[in-house]
Amino acid sequence: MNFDFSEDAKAVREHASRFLRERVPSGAVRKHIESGAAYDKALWSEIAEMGWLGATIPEAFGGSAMGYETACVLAEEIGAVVAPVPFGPSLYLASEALLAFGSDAQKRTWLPLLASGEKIGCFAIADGEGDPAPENVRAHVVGGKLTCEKFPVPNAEGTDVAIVVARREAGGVGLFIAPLDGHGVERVTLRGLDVANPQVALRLVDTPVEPLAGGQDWAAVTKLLDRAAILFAFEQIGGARAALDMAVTYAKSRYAFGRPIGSFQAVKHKLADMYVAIEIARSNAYFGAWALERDAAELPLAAATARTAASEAYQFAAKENIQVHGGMGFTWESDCHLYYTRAKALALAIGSVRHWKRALMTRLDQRNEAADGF
Amino acid sequence: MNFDFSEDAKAVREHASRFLRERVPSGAVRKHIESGAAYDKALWSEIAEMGWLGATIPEAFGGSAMGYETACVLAEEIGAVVAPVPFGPSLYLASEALLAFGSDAQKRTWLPLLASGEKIGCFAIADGEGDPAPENVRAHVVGGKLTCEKFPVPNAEGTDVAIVVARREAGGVGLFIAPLDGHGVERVTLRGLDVANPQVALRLVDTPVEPLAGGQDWAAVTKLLDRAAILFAFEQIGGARAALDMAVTYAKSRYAFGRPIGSFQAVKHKLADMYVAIEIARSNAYFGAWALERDAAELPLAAATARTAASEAYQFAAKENIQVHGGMGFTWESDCHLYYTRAKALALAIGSVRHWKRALMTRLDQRNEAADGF
Amino acid sequence: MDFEDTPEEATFRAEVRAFLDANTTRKSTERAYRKRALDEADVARAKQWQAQKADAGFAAITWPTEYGGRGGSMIQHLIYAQEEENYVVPQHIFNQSIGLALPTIMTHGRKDRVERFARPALRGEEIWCQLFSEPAAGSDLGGLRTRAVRDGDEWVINGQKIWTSNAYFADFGMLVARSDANVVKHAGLTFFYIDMKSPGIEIRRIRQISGASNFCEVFFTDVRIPDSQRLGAVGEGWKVAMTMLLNERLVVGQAEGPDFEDIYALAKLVLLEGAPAIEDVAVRERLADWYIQQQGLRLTKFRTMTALSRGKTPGPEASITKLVSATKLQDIASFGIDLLGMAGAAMDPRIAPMNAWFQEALLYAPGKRIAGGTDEVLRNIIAERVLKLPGDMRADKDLPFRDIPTGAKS
Amino acid sequence: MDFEDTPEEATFRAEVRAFLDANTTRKSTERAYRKRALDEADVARAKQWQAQKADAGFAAITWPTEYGGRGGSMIQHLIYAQEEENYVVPQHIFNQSIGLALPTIMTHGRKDRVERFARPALRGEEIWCQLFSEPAAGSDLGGLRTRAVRDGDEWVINGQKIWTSNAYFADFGMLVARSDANVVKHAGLTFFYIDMKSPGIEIRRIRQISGASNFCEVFFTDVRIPDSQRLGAVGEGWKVAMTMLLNERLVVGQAEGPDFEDIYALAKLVLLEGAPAIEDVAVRERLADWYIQQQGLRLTKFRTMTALSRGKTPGPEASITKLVSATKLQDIASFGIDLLGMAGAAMDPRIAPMNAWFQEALLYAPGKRIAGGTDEVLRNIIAERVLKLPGDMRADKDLPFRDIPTGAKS
Repeated sequence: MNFDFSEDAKAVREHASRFLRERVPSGAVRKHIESGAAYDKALWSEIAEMGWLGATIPEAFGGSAMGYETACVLAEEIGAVVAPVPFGPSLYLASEALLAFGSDAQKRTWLPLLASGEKIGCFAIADGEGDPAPENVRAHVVGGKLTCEKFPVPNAEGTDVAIVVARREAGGVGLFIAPLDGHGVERVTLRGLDVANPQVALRLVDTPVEPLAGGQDWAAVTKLLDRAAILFAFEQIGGARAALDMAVTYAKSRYAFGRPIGSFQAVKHKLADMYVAIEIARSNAYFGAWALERDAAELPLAAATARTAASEAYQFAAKENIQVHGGMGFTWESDCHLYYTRAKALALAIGSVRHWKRALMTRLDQRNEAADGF
Repeated sequence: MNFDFSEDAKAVREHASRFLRERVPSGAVRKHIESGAAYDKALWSEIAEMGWLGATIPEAFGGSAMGYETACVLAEEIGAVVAPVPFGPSLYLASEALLAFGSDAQKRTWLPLLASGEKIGCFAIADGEGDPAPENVRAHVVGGKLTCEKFPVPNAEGTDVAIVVARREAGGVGLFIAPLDGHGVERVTLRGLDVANPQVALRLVDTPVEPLAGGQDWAAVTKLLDRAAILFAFEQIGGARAALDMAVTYAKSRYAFGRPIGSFQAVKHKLADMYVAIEIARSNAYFGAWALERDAAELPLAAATARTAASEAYQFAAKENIQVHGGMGFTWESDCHLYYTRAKALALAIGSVRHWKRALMTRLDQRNEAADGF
Repeated sequence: MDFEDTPEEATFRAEVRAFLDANTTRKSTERAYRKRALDEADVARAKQWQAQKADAGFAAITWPTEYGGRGGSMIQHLIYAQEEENYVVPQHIFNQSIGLALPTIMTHGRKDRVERFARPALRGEEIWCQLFSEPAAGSDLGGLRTRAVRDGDEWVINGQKIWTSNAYFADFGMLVARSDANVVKHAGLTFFYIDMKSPGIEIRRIRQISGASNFCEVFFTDVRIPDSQRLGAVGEGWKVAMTMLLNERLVVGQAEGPDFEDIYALAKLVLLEGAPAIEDVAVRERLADWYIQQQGLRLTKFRTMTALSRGKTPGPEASITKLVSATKLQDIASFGIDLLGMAGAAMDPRIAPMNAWFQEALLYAPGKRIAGGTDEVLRNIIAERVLKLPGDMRADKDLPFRDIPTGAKS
Repeated sequence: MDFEDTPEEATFRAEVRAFLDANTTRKSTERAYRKRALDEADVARAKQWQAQKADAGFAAITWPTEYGGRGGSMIQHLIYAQEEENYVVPQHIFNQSIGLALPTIMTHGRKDRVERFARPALRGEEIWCQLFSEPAAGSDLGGLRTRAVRDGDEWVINGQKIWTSNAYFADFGMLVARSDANVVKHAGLTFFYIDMKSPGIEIRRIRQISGASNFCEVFFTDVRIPDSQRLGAVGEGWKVAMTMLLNERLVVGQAEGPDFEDIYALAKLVLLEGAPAIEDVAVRERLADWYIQQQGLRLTKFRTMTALSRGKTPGPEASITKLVSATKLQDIASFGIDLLGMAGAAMDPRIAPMNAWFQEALLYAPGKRIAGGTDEVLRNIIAERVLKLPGDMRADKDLPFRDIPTGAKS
């Protein structure tokens, strides 16, 4: 029984945690937002330098090949500081799509650039309202070109290449590479719930796109989302844990009626409930990490479970962190809101809790039917 | 604005409350259960004497014609002491069915007997698992006779007449009068979750039944259930309030760590939440009483709202009352369990929370469509 | 039971409607998703409308006639509010003046003070704000630290207040400050009114999560107040503040924002698995919960009105309303956003339905669970005042204020 | 990450399986909806199985070999439990003997006492019970009142204990009693072991909601215990009890009863609006919540096992498990009953699916949220021990026990 991260992964985590806490201290994200920049370019270079962006990428393609366990702990630490970089879109989605479905040429073209941070990826699936589902995809590739408006696309601002989900000429839905420095690309920034996480309407007019060789059906999209879901779960747990830490620290130092508010059961039990929700999510995420590392058959179910638990735990922790902070909690000057809005944005990013809960049940049905010998 | 009970109804409530608290003090229901009797016959005679059983019945049919508002407050007080009498089945369902759908002859035959308490009614709708729905009715009248097993039938033991929901020979579903002293009637007592509320499997073999003249379609069943739902809501609120009162009293007198447990926020806030749930349910029930008194067009929606809120509030209050009592709460020697099991039994009696929640939404759809001019 | 007015109430309601019909227009049936930040023009419009109401006798219904009120009842006040809700009127910014400040002056001030301030407040010519909360004194208001030091016929104020609505256009403020730190905390407070233009007052807007600024911080540096502006005796500020807060609790009501009708409308609009979301049973069950709560609160208000109509003092209903509606608001906002799936994170009004109302609500909902009494304070109130449960243990009991633990390293 | 045993663990597991295969049979895949009341035959079967385990070296894996244990690790203990769960074995009634009583005697008792009691306990020949809780001392165990008065070489015990499992067939009990009411509460306690057949002990079964009697009350009237049966010094009973309770917290686990698989099976069985309930999206969403919790707890246990496997002391996981699983049990039971609609209220096994398992669970679930640490106590433990939040204010702090308020009218 070894249901814990490897010593390597733990060492990376410790280093990452120390680095990020120093590099992105309280207030840094708010300052970044006020700067108006799409992402923190210096920070991006630094984490590229440390090999984080190539964590899942083999050395043959310029990656650091740290492995998925390590990618999971990095995601958690990135989440804990709400780091203002497009880590998820580029690593969990764009790189992952190329790794899973790219031709050798596509991998050789893009992965080294993504691993080095020279190019940044994003992922365009939504065509307006709706959760991931083939019938919700409206963008349609015609003659190798796309004319569409994909929105919202998280973090598309300042990124160089999009993996786009679109209808194929041959029918069905597939994954396509759309370089964003190409023809007919326009980005309209949309006001986002989470102002540190810019949303974009990506308008393409006759933009040439390239199909991801192995990713030309909905099953590929599902597989990609499942793998990303596990990494997102860790990012969410990182945020949830940080929100809980904030709340605990505040509850110990803030006094009312002559005593720390953390000595009142209403506060104390709320914090205990946050802790419990996070631990349940964390254990489920660990199982996801295990499945991801070995591409196990359990991955789809593990992903849906980890994703749902993490989305709910983060939203709960972020919301109640504000409540523990009282009046200060809903001011801009506190970090509370970063977690609150990020929790919601991440819970929607690759499909809502409803979507994943239902996926979870479908996968359980399948597992049970298989076990029953159907 | 007069959204409160009439002075008459309040006077009856005060009297009923005093009478029942004295007549059914703590422990009385447990003693009754241990006696093995189907219901408390002496208590039944006493409440008949006071006209309670004829509260909704016009004087012409031997009733006391106290009106529905009064019936509501009586239901609440009956609920508060978990009185061991088949008040609901006889008053809210059997009498109500006769009043709403009986021919003049049927009313003249049965209502005076029900009002005087000489005969007791019950209501047989379930054919095993399921909520009220025409497709769940399996009993089938053939040649004016019924051969079927209706189960579970609450309080059917010791009662004299059942209003039975069954399929009609002419198609559809209707309400039928089945005298239980007639041919081919067998009652099998079933172990009930709520031991003070005996459940019966009512086996009829070629038992002659009489259709309720005006109640020969599913709409009639729905109407009857809606009207009963409001009276049940008051009974449920009575129980919920009593469970809250028990919990509050205990929390004030029980000491731990040198202070009353009611001074701990975990207990205090739980009790506040119980109070809030009950007040929300109570206000919704008041609206039901208003609708019932004047047979308002709002009745179906008001009934579903009142019923759902009351079922949930009672279950919540009864469950957390045990928690507040700690170890003593789950012993037989405490009254806590009477409320706990009764809460569940009442929440199922005329259909589950799920059933009524969905009915609520259907009725809202209808109201909104009507308002939209469809 | 009935929902009808008494003959007197009906007459009054007709009068109200006549006034509103003559002076403004009925709202359309469409819900307005109004933004809530006030600019100068809003304030001017609000003042003008207030003057009109004053002329017609609706500005301060429960005030005595000698000060320009109607000498009317609470139920008349509610009837007016009920009716006005159906009309297009400027946002009301006089609750603190009419409902809190002037009643306090009437109770604790000299008659000439009332005569000086009543009419301008009534007509909206002077606006009042409330200077109670402090960064270190929120739920524990009695722990406030702003100092009032006597200097001859004057008091010198130093400290900081926070969460003051409307401070930047208010003319006067109601201030509680600590005049004695050597006695137990509630005994060392004194109540004043203060000219918001006094030298030494600095006002800063507080930026909230949503970007809006509905509240201010107010800083006091050697601000001087004549002793004649004291209300109540020295050291009796807590008592004065409490009578005022009791009134406030009655005023604080429903957390405004998307409610059942709105989430129902959204669910009709949005598709879920190929059909309108409103047809999804899981969505329906969740919506039913909110209908029950919303309807329960609405009907609870009718029970309150009935009590008022019979001359009774209303109970803790306002606490229930705020407690339930604030969480309901936050849940509905979150649920509505989730209905949009991946598009929910964009709150651009070009994309987000209903002018991004659900997203806006998600951002301000946390404040609703805190401002005007946190969820926790409201549960304490219900438990202690309604259910009569014993109070919590007090770490600050019997201690002189200066000795109460604050967590500050000494 | 892997779920595999280390080579040593694998060897041990194989040994365990060989033993179990040789001596009992694997459970069928069908879930057994076992009733839990024990009769004499159950006790006899349990004792026989325990002796078999003792012979094979599995009865007390973590005990030192000199007392008949295996000198094994916590992880071996868990591996054995994991494996045994898959086999048909009598209900285990020796947790208190093996896990609590004898370890306490090993720590605090003389060597000859350990030699006297270890082997009979190990083989199930003597059963131990725990005499801690009292009617007025549940969550506040330190408030216990059963008196122990010294009389020469003996102690005289008077009072009442409650919630004692297995008291009616136990041979010995672990008792904490108050030897001094004039000092602060935790300082006045002394710990003994006691022969349950001693004169003056009366045992009554407690009838629970479900009709079952898993617990007893134990009354003491002038019961005499020789001082040689004292464990730890006079006045140090709290310390002894705490080391024991710490072990108990690790033992108290998942609230047993219908879990995710069972509600899933029921939902496949039952129709809802004409189709299997499992096809209803509202049902599905609710079930997903429980799958997440169940799976989360299962995986959390793997994390604990990993820590143990590395020789670490387990943390507060057992608190999480009990807190989450007890409420989950109550909710699943209630939900399962609701799935049956109007038939849910009948718990006759002729009618209620799965032998009325859901109804049974509804009746015993409230006890699961209370016994072995209430929800509230567990939240306190998590908050104070894991998150290091400050303790609540103590009304009984520094007071001699006799002066602690009890609410009794004086």
